[in-house]
Amino acid sequence: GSNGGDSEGKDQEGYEIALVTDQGTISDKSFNQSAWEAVEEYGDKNDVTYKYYKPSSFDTAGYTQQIDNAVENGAKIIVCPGYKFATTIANLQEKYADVSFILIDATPADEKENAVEPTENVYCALYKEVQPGYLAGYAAVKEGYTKLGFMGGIALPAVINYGYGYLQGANDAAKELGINVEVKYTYTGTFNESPDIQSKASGWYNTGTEVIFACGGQICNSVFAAAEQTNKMTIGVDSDQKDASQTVLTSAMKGVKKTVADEIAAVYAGEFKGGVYTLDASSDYVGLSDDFSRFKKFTKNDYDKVFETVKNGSVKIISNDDVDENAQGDPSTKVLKDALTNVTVSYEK
Amino acid sequence: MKNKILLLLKKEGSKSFVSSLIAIALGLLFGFVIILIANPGDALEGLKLLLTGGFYRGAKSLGQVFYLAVPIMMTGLSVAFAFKCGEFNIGTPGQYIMGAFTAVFVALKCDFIPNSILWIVCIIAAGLAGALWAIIPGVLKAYRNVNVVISCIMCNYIGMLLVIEGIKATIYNPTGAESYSVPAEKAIPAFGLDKIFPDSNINFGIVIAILLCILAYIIMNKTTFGYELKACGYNPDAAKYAGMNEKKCIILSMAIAGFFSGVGGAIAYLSGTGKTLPISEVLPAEGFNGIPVALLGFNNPIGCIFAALFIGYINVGGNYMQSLNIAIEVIDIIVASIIYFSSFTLFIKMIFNKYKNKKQKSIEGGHES
Amino acid sequence: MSYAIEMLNITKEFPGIKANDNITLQVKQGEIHALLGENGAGKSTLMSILFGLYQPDEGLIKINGKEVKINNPNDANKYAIGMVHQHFKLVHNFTVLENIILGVEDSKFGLLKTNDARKKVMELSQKYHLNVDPDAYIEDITVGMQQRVEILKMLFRDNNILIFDEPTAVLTPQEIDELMHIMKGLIKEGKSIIFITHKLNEIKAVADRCTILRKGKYIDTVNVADVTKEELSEKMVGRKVNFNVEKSEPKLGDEVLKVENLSYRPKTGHKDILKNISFDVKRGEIVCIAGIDGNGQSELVYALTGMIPVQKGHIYLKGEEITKTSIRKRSDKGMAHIPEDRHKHGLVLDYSLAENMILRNYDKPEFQNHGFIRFDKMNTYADGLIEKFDVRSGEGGKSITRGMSGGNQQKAIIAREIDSQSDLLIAVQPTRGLDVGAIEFIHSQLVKHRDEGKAVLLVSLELDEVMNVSDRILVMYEGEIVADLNPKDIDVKELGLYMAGSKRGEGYEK
Amino acid sequence: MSIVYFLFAQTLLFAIPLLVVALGGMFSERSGVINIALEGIMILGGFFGVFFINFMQTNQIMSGQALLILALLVSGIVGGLFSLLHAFASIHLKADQTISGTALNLFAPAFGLFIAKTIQDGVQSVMFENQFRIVEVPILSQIPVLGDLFFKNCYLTTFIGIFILIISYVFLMKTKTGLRLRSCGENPQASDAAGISVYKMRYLGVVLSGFLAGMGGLIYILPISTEFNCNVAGYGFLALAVLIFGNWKPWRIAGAAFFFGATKTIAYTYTSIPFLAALSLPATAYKLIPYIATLILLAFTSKNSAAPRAEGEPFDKGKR
Ligand SMILES: Nc1ncnc2c1ncn2[C@@H]1O[C@H](COP(=O)(O)OP(=O)(O)OP(=O)(O)O)[C@@H](O)[C@H]1O
Ligand SMILES: Nc1ncnc2c1ncn2[C@@H]1O[C@H](COP(=O)(O)OP(=O)(O)OP(=O)(O)O)[C@@H](O)[C@H]1O
Ligand SMILES: [Mg+2]
Ligand SMILES: [Mg+2]
Repeated sequence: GSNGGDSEGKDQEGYEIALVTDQGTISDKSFNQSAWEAVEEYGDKNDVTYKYYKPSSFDTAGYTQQIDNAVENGAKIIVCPGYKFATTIANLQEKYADVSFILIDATPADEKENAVEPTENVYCALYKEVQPGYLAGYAAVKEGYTKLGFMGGIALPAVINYGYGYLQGANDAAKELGINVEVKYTYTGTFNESPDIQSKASGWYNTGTEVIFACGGQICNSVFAAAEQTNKMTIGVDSDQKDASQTVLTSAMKGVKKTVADEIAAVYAGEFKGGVYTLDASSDYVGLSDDFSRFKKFTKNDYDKVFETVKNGSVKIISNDDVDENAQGDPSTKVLKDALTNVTVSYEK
Repeated sequence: MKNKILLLLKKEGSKSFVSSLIAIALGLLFGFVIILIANPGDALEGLKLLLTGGFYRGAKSLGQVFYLAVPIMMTGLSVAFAFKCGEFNIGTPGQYIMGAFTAVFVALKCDFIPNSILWIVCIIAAGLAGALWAIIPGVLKAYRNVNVVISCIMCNYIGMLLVIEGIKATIYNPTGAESYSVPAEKAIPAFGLDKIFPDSNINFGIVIAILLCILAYIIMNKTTFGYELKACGYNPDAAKYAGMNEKKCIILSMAIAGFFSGVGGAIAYLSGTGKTLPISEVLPAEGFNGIPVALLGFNNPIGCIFAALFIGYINVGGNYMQSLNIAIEVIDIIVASIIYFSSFTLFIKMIFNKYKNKKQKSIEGGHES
Repeated sequence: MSYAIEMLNITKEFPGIKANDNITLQVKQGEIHALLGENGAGKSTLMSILFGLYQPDEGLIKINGKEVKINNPNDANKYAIGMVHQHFKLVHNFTVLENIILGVEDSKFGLLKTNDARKKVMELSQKYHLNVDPDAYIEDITVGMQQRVEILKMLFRDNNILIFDEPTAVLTPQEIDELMHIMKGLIKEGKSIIFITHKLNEIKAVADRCTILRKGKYIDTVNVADVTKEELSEKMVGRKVNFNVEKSEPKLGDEVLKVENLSYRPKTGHKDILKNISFDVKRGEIVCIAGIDGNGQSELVYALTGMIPVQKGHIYLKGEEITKTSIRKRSDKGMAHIPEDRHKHGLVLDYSLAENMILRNYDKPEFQNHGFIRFDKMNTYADGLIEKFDVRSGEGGKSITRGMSGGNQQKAIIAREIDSQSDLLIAVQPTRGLDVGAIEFIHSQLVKHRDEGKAVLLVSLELDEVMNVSDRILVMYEGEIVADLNPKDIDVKELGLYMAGSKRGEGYEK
Repeated sequence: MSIVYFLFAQTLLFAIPLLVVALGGMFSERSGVINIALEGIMILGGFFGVFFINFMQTNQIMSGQALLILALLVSGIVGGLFSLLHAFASIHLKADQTISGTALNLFAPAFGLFIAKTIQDGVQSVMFENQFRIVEVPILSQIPVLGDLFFKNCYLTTFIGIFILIISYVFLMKTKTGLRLRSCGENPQASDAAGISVYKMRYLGVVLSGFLAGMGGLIYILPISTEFNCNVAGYGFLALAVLIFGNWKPWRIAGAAFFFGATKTIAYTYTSIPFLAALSLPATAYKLIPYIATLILLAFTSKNSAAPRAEGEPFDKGKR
């Protein structure tokens, strides 16, 4: 049947594992997709029913409605990817105490943004996107690129962190090589592909940019298209995107899929434990994709070396939380600027 | 008996009503067939959900229907109103988003206004913003003869881009890369409606919307002003000959239409349901969805009320249908086909008339013999 | 003897009305056969049937004795039937040539070939002295020219049976004469013509025989030579009609309209359409602006009524200057206006008849309070006018104006404007396209208005009308007034000379 | 210099789909039928085109330019068939032409997504591999300037688009059928009296518009992405604007399309254009250019716009 869910007469009991998407879809090349893949795999492997729900309005009302819906359909586990669920979960976590929630990139908060303590049944996964970002930037420069680009979707903290990390990674690599690199930096203002982005990307490539880190759902489609047109390279994000295009050098990944898979398993193993978890290199939930075939200079052990330094925290990476609240992802804010000795950033606001 | 039917069919209004019922029936049938092909197993169950959806969880769902209906009711009214005045206002998305932004901005920034009246101020401000955004095409049409459709399309994009900048500059919430939402205490109060429709998101906005529709109806059909507007819509030259100011008419009708869209935006974002303005470069669907509403309502302000409620209703139903592996898009498919079939109205009416005439003849014939 | 065309017992019904009820029409080879009837009598419908635009419910059509089915204009064309429609069927932004060949173009691999067509058109135009310019755009040529294009269309298709539906309603006297000439020329070629008109002396002038319809029914077919105008009109209307307008001597009152050195030049134009015009109109007189179409009459009226701004000069209404005041103010001050183009200006065709009746005074207290229209008042008022001016329509005040006869549309406008009791009534070609009955009525209304001590400014192209109705004639030629005449002192011929610009009245010399 | 070539290429990228779709709209409106369904038709056409490509590529049945041409035909035909719905309602049933247009706009994306999800287990986006870019056309690319402008890393669709422009012009202005079609848009009563079947002509106009709009959908998506989500970002409506802007005339439509393409290109690549980058205005300022410029231009050119007279009026013999 459609929407996953193998409907061999299980419909009566409804669906045990539920995913409620945010604006994105289960093919948005972003956390909705990663999470969904995990749900599917687990469901199919262990023959558990699962399905996803798409809200009709993208506000607390809409999300609440779908969660009610899912519970009504017998959901034991509900995966909620995205910051937008913070308030909804805060409202519902007591009401549905016997349902396990897996909240990605968010922690419960009331509508005035004040954090709310997650209850036992709510697992909140936060990721240190600065780390994979850092690794991507580092690898790109070590590979020999000196003209880099970063295209974020919308300036969400997650996206910003990828970007900040990317800059600092590039910077450190440049320091080691004793060179100076240029990075073009922008937020496209959307998560969808569009001629505009394709145009912008080819613009960059045409004025020398060698590799663009496409960081925001489906905008990568347009960036890939531009790269193919100009025979330049790209860097994927969130999940391993090497199959999406030949131009993908590597992907800066965060283990949404892994998290969801692990936690679902935990629920069925009775080991599920709520709380806020910040996942990073140490628990290798983040990193570059483990296929290095498209690199020419940069090698697996180079990677392992730098990964180690990131893991053991010997390199300090500035993240969105360390800079001024209303910098809105600006890469040229004081703190960051000082750190970037060997990178000249040109920011297209 | 037969004559009763005839009398009923004679009435234009009831004719339209009957033919739109037929359209709805056809549309649902079509939707059903689609579901049947996609997913035979659950088709019947799905249809049931779709039809009962609005009551599926009793008053709560019904409240949801109202909640979903309000914005499109306003944009629909906006389109219908301009339409009666001879303009095709396809600029509702721009006017809607302008209104929405203004409302949220005022709500969050103008702390000096007491909450008790804040929402009223917001709604009025939003309406004015929408009106302003509709006046631009109006003026261009009146003084430079610029085609309203195209200037509206341009204004949509301009409005969207400006709003994005506005959000970033004023009410930007970095954690979500979007605007802050309007907190419940500043939202439109429910005045007890929430008691009638427990834990739904209904609020007084629905009442305002319906009142505005009625107001629009009165303006259109009962006042000299409406008489002027329609005259300008039908025949500007004659309007001029009659001493009306056709420029004024065009601009005013657009302004009023824009006002309605703006109010729609305000009510939607003042609902205290954590609705936030995105900074992504897409036009708000509620804007364009006004067109179907207007058409389904025969461009009649009162018709818009029912059209919007109907669409809201089957949207709620369709939502529950997701539980049955039926993609949510089926709702739009059904609405679309209903609108399409509603274009058969003329045709259906014609059949009525044929039928009517035949009957009458036979009756008269009967008398003679 | 055999007939070129026979339409036998034709019946055609439209929703709500029998447009043709068992009508028989027989046209001889080589004759001009007139078709006479009131507005809505069924003439156009009958002809539309012959031309294949409508299908008859009953009856049959024979051509040269053979029964035929005419399902569309192509069939009509096949049988060499052509028609000049009451409302021309021309594409405004096509050239004359394109309009003529439309539908019968010849082409090579789908690409248009116009050379042969052009040659043929030129020849025809020479032969019948139509002198049209094949490359002129329709929107740029006069109505008279446009009609010639319609005629050329028929000739180009080598039609032998030619239908003219009210061709003269829109023509100037000169053009009418020329048309009559052309028609005579055509029948010499052995063609047959069906000629619809409301003007009896035209019938007397050219037609051989005449068939009369009334309210969709066949009345009679007569040899024109054997009957008088009076007899014809009596058959048509069903009662005696009085042709010469009864009117007493004018009792002149004080001045109502005064115009001083009025000049107008359109924004884009390079020469003045109105050249410093001065005249006045007093209470109790009907002043008529005579002249050949296109000599500035329309512009003069637009200027007076405020529909176009003038560059120079002054207009006074009852002593007050109104040169710059709005249309609304002028009508409030007492200026009524029966416009030239009933569809463009006179009516909102999608409004009901009743709604149109208050088009000019919907905002007056009797029809609104606090901005709300008083529909009850509106309806009673409308019914009154419909009654008084005998405006015929399907459902009285409720009927949508678009569906009404132009004739009746016209009556509605006249009713509205006359009833407004304004001190000045500006009437532009008020009787265009009306049947004699209606004309008689309207003329009497104009006179009544004048006798009530109001002023009437009448613009007309019809010489009879000018001579019969007016107390004073102002002749316009190329944007100037060239004479101020008393109808009693001149005859039609002389008037014609003034209109043609070959004579100027005293006080108006160059 | 290379920057010029690049900008030109980008301009084409925006302009060609707009051009093709607007030309489609032209046929419909010149025959007297308003077609606001262009957006919807683009989507459905694009969807089936992409779907076709996806099928052919995954099953490795065929690939390359041949596939492209075939896919374009698929899109065109789907668009044509789809537009028949609009034609039927607005020509045969004499319905208000915005009604069925709106219905189609609403229907197309929903239907596309519905099919995609139903077939692909709830996944809405249809993937395709872009193997259609021509790195350089053998000999032609050697021509001095033109070579770089047109024949280096270009798309076949560019030439198809220009070809369509020329054909459209000849067909509309120079052929018998074109003449008849135009007459139906100006004065159908006249066409009818001249023995032309107004219905036939209007069907022709609408179906042509459907065919071109359908193609336009595919032309739009191919160069800019690697998957299709039943979304053409309002290009159907922009095409409508271009059509009006172009005053319903082929060459002026082309002009409008390129003007729009150029301004759009500037709006998104200004950083790559030295002197513009120097200005360092906020990005939004540039993004606004296409729309504001269009408005201003219209304000000065609209006084004598030549919309077909009978546009939007259902044809009925009775009416005079
Ligand atoms: N298309 C139509 N639909 C409905 N009724 C019509 C139509 N055309 C004509 N009629 C009816 O048939 C009657 C006769 O119409 P017709 O056009 O033949 O009158 P006519 O003799 O040409 O009048 P006129 O002198 O005004 O041209 C009209 O009164 C009208 O009510
Ligand atoms: N669309 C229509 N529906 C109904 N009746 C119509 C329609 N069009 C014309 N008629 C009828 O046809 C008859 C003649 O119409 P036509 O247009 O020939 O009149 P006209 O030429 O405009 O007026 P007149 O001949 O009196 O100057 C009228 O009686 C009118 O009622
Ligand atoms: Mg007639
Ligand atoms: Mg007539």
